Amino acid sequence: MEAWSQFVQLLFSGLTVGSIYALVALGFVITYSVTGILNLAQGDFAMLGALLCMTFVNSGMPFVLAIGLSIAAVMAVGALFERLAIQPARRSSVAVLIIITIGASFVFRGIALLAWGTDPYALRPFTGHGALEVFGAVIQWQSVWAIVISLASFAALHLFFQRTYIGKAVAACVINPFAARLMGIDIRKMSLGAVAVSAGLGALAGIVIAPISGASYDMGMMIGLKAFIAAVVGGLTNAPAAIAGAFLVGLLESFAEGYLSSGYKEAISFGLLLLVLLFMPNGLFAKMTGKRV
Amino acid sequence: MEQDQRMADGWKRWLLLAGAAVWLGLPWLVFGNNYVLSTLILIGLYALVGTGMTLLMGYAGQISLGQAAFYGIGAYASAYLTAHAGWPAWLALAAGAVLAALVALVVGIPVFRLREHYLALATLGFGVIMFTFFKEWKGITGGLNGFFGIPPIRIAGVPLQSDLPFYYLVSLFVLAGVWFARNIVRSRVGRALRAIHGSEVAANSLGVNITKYKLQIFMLSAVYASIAGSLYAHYVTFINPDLFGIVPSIYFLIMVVIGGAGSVWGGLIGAAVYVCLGEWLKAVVPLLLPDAGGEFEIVFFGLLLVIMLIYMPNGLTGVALKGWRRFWKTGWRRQVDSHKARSIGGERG
Amino acid sequence: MSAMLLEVERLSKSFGGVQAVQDVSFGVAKGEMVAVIGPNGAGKTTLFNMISGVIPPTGGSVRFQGGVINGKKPHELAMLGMTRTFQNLQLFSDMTVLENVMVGFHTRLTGGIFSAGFRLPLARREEKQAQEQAFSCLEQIGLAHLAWERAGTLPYGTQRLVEIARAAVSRPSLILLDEPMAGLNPQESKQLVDVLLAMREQGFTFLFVEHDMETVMAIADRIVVLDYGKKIAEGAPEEIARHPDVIKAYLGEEAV
Amino acid sequence: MLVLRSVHVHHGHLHVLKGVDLHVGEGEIVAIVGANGAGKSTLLGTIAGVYAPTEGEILFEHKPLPYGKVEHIVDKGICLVPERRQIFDSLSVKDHLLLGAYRRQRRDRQEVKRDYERVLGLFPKLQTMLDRPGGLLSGGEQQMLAIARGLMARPKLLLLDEPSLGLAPLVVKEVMGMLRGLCDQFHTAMILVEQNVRAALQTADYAYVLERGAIVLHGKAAELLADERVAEAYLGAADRR
Amino acid sequence: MKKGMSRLLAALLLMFLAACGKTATSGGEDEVKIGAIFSASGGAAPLGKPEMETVKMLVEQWNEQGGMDGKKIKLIAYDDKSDQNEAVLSTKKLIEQDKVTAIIGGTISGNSLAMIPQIEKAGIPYISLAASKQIVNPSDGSSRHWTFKTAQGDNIVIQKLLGFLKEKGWTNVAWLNVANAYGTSGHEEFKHYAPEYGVKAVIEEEFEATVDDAKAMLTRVKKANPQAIIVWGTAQESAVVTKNIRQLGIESPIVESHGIGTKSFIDLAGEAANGVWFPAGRILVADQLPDSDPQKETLLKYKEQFEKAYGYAPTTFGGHAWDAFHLLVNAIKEGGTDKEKIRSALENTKKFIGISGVFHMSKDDHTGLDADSLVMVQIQDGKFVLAEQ
Repeated sequence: MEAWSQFVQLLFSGLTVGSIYALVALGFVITYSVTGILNLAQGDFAMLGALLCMTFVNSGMPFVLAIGLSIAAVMAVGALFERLAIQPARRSSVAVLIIITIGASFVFRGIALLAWGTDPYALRPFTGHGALEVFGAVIQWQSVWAIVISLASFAALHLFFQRTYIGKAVAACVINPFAARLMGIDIRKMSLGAVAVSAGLGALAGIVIAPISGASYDMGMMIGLKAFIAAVVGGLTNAPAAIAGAFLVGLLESFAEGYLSSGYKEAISFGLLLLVLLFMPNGLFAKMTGKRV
Repeated sequence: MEQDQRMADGWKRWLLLAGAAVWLGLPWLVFGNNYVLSTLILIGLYALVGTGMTLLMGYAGQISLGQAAFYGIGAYASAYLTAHAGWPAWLALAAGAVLAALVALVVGIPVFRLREHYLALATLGFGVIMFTFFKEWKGITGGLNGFFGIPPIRIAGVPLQSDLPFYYLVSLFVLAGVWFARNIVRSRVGRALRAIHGSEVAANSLGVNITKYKLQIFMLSAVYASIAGSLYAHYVTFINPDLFGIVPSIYFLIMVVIGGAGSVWGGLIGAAVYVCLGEWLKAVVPLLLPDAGGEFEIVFFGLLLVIMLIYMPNGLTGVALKGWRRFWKTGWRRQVDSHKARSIGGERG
Repeated sequence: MSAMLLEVERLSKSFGGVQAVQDVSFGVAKGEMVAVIGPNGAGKTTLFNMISGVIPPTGGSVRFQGGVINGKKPHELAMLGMTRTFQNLQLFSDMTVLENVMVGFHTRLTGGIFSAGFRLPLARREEKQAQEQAFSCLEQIGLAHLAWERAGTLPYGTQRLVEIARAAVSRPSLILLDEPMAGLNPQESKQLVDVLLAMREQGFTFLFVEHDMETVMAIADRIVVLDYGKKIAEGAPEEIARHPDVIKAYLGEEAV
Repeated sequence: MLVLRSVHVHHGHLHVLKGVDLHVGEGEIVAIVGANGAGKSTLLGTIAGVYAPTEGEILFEHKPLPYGKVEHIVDKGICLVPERRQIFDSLSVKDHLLLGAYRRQRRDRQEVKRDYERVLGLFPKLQTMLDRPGGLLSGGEQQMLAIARGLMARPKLLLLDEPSLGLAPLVVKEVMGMLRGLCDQFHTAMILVEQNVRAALQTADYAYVLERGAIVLHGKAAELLADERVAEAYLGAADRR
Repeated sequence: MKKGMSRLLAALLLMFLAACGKTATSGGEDEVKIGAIFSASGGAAPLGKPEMETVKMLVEQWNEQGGMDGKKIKLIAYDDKSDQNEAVLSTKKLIEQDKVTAIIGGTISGNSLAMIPQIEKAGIPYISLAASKQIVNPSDGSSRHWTFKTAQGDNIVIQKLLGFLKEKGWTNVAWLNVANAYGTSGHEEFKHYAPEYGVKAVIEEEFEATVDDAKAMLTRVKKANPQAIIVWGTAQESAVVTKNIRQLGIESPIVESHGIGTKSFIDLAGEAANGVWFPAGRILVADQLPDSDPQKETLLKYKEQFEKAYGYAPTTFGGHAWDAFHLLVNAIKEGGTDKEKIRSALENTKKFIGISGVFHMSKDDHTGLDADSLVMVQIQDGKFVLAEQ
């Protein structure tokens, strides 16, 4: 019984963390699919979202409004970033593009330092501090929120791509940018939209995780890197697979931590990254779905 | 032919000599100022890593986001072998280099099947895994508490404990490293590498074994990094894993990209600009904003980086090279060329 | 057949069920100049890529100088004496013309990373040898005056010549040319034709793919025609020009 | 309707089009034929705004075309059906058609709907496979889809790049046979770039022969069909040298 | 455009060179130069920032009050951004270029350890603010002639904590530490001293500084059923772990490290913070101290001044800087600007009442603090409450 409850506990821990990775990974995939750029500043959007939301809430704004406003603000930042840093350098080499996003990440982190300092901040959970008990395992409501929100975001995006006209236009851009251009679809606008939406997803991830782990100016890097692994494990252009990858990474970390030791947690997830890259460079789920976005 | 060749190379040789003179003479300009010296030493160590990386990135066209791991291998090999196993520093340095090359070989064989973003990610993963080893393998690395009490390096039994001799030692290594890299670039191997960068299929069809050369250069760049790491360990005498994580790897990459991977000097110039930029921001930012702390420097640094890369994607040496070429073309070089052409023809005819 | 330098036997390639090349056989004798022609999508490039080791065939074999070379990598083929040029110019554009040609001499040199790095006598000797060979090769083609220009800055036609010099400098026994005339203006293509003819005089053997029928007719000893992945004709230029299947393949069937 | 006056195009160092003059009248089908590498696709790409001319001018309905943005050219009523069809593998046939009308989707939804019905009426085969992903269609079906998608933009001028490429002879006949009907029904002028010379010349009203980036011959399609010089352009008759 | 760029570039390069080669400006006779290196930004900024601010405030006060013997103090402070290389470079800059009389700083142990070889070589009085005992008692026996420190070493904190556990009778405990230098150093001291106090770890675990959810690890802790749980980390990660412990329904008492003594821990951990014990410097509970406490007056004064200047409560780290500054100033008063004299004055400091405790330096003890310099604090209703005496 106790083993069972430990298992359930680890499962939920993994799912919670996985859902955060999933939101950020989704952003990676969208940006990469549409622009071909791996945005290493993706994790910093989560940081900006969390800290902005915290500030808005503390200034007395209603919670829902604060969330919406901070997501909108981060989307604006993302759009600005796309116009000022990514567009002008689109034709550069991979190394240069990677470093540009790293440079942007420095800027975001530096600005956050100026605005909020180094102290970690707390954000209140969406719905109280209570917890849920399942098979003897304890699950915070915020964890449930995290999982629900990430799945809901995915569902929303999926619907967006499958059911809406504009979503299909984006999909067309991803599949065949040349043909999409010939149809009069403005790729630059799509790229702007993609980065902005990715930024919004990142912000949402940050807002969801902040009540669990707190928010500080340097939280972006690790979230970003882990989400990165998730995206690669899933296959960089495949959104459902990236989400599966995110949950896989989350669960793997959680079980490794629960049953083995936590010292090698990082090595385990990056080891997974290497294995996937070497043996299945298109991602673990490339064959299973075979479909992009 | 010989004569003209000499004429053309003579200029460059003078330039080189002048550069070397400045480099060796610098400490006398700042005599006694160990701060400037140690800045220069640090530049030199970074430059060594960077030179290896320019070969890898600029000439073999491969990206590495895990180079600090090799830097760390050198540092820890030197630290452990000298402090705990009692080896002489030079032997430890060589052992570290061999170890780094071996690791590069083992990692390189699978990893170099990947390209671009995927390669970058794989090397990043390698870097993180090595960092975990440095952190967790406490028996050898001392874990997160760090490794201290590393003995100084000795030349003919005399320990190098002050900055001036160390500066000369490092600068010798840098010069040798750049010389070695330059020689490679101007050889069959270097041409093959540049050919790979230009077009893999074409290079391959002309008999260049791409995998072999990529691996060799990756190993060589690992050796460069490892030697720099060894020297660093003996210089500061205290190391901890944070120096060899992914953040330093990213900094190395930044240096090389700033300097421009298209020239073997890119590593040195990138390191110099990177370090000076940091020191300069430290001096300038407080003048502009008296109350600003280090965070302003980070913002400025990030902005500069982005702007620089947008406008100079080939780095500083790329810009310099462009200017140099223009000068080269319009100036006396053309005359030399026609001379040269005639004389080679003459020799044959 | 064993006198042939290159023998292609029932070579096939399919990509996911689509037969790009099907049972193609022909040979190239030493000193010969053989052209492969065919309408767009006929499988010429696939055939070429299989011979030059870029992609593995799904059936059949390629023999070069008597030995089977299926599955060999391009660099191994180069070592055996087979080099090629590319349809969309694969010049190393940041290197000088001379350096480009010197890369072509790669197979004739042995120096490795250490002899190069330490500038050992071997490396210096080889460097000099490579430079002289490359230069004399450029001279023969009439490009010596451009030796120190960056390859990427030259006119297209000149780049093509450089590419051929690069492929020829190691004196390989067979050179594959992938659409050598593509994108050249009349003078340039005439210059190139002259160069190729002169090289044939010197004993070079060529296999080439070409669309410019004028050139093909003018310089090929023998022509192999592909259509829909199959060989539909082979013979001397005059025969090919009158071959009904060839005319049909090029101008299309009577429509509607 | 469309006039090109000594248009030059460079790809880097490559001088692809060397002063092309061309004229397309209202409701006309103009064929451009020529060997591979003659610059046909570049010519179409230039008209569609993918490439910018380095010299010369292009007038569409007496006004110069705006360069730099393909979508503006689509707005003017020119649509390119690209070589090799360029189908979106995972999108359904229906989505393809709707995306074809991307630029006017928001403006006149009703009309798009009408056009959708009309286009499907023309391609009954597509009607039966509306939900199938484009990647699963056969070559001929994909070509029809590509043309149908192009028509959805309601172009005044449709540019067709090698619609017969990679299709079996029977299918080529089918596709070519259709073009004339489309031209009449939609009042659309067409430029048809083809390698399959006979098929093209039998379909078109007027034709240009492009050789190495320049027009070497032009005239009524039917006349060119009989002209020996056309065959020469392809087979480079040996006696000409 | 291109030309503009290259000109801009040239200008920038010139400025770099100028900045790099900037030569020393010699100070006047009427001032004493003190060098300082803090990690005011980067990972250790929560520690380093109050240190920097404390010293800046003290220097200002000191100079307003006329300095010492008419000499003003000139503070030259650098931010090492929590980076070891920066710390080493700044040390050299202070010694060689700024030619300071003494140096305080080195917020974290790693940076201090990297600075020490330069300092010992140059022979300059140095007071570190970091905790590792290696700073003053290196295990490799290298020289620490010039090096002092003002933070209680982890050995002292651990002894305080173990004493507390023994007193409470919680001898079977779970040990959890953050996976960084701070955590592992605490862990080593714990392993070293625990047997002495009869305390046994039934389970020992590490967690990442970036931990989001430690429940996975805590399920194992729960199984081990300890009498008390020790969480050794700094505010953010400890808060996550603390919350998770309570969320899992583990009711064992939680004892943590002195690293959580900030308001943000209480904010982050919320309800779960209540009841947590930890050893801390007296500054945290200054106003609750009995009047008989010799430090009380000093503490309250510092607290008031700091809060007035910066608007937030001083931390123990700021306190280390306060101590270092005053120890140094006292030594300079006594020894003038002669470095060896300052050093020996430092070494002979007795009964100095500081923020971190009452210092008794000696040749063998360059810290001068013992376990009595700490008190146990409990968090109750979101407040720090003095738990003993």
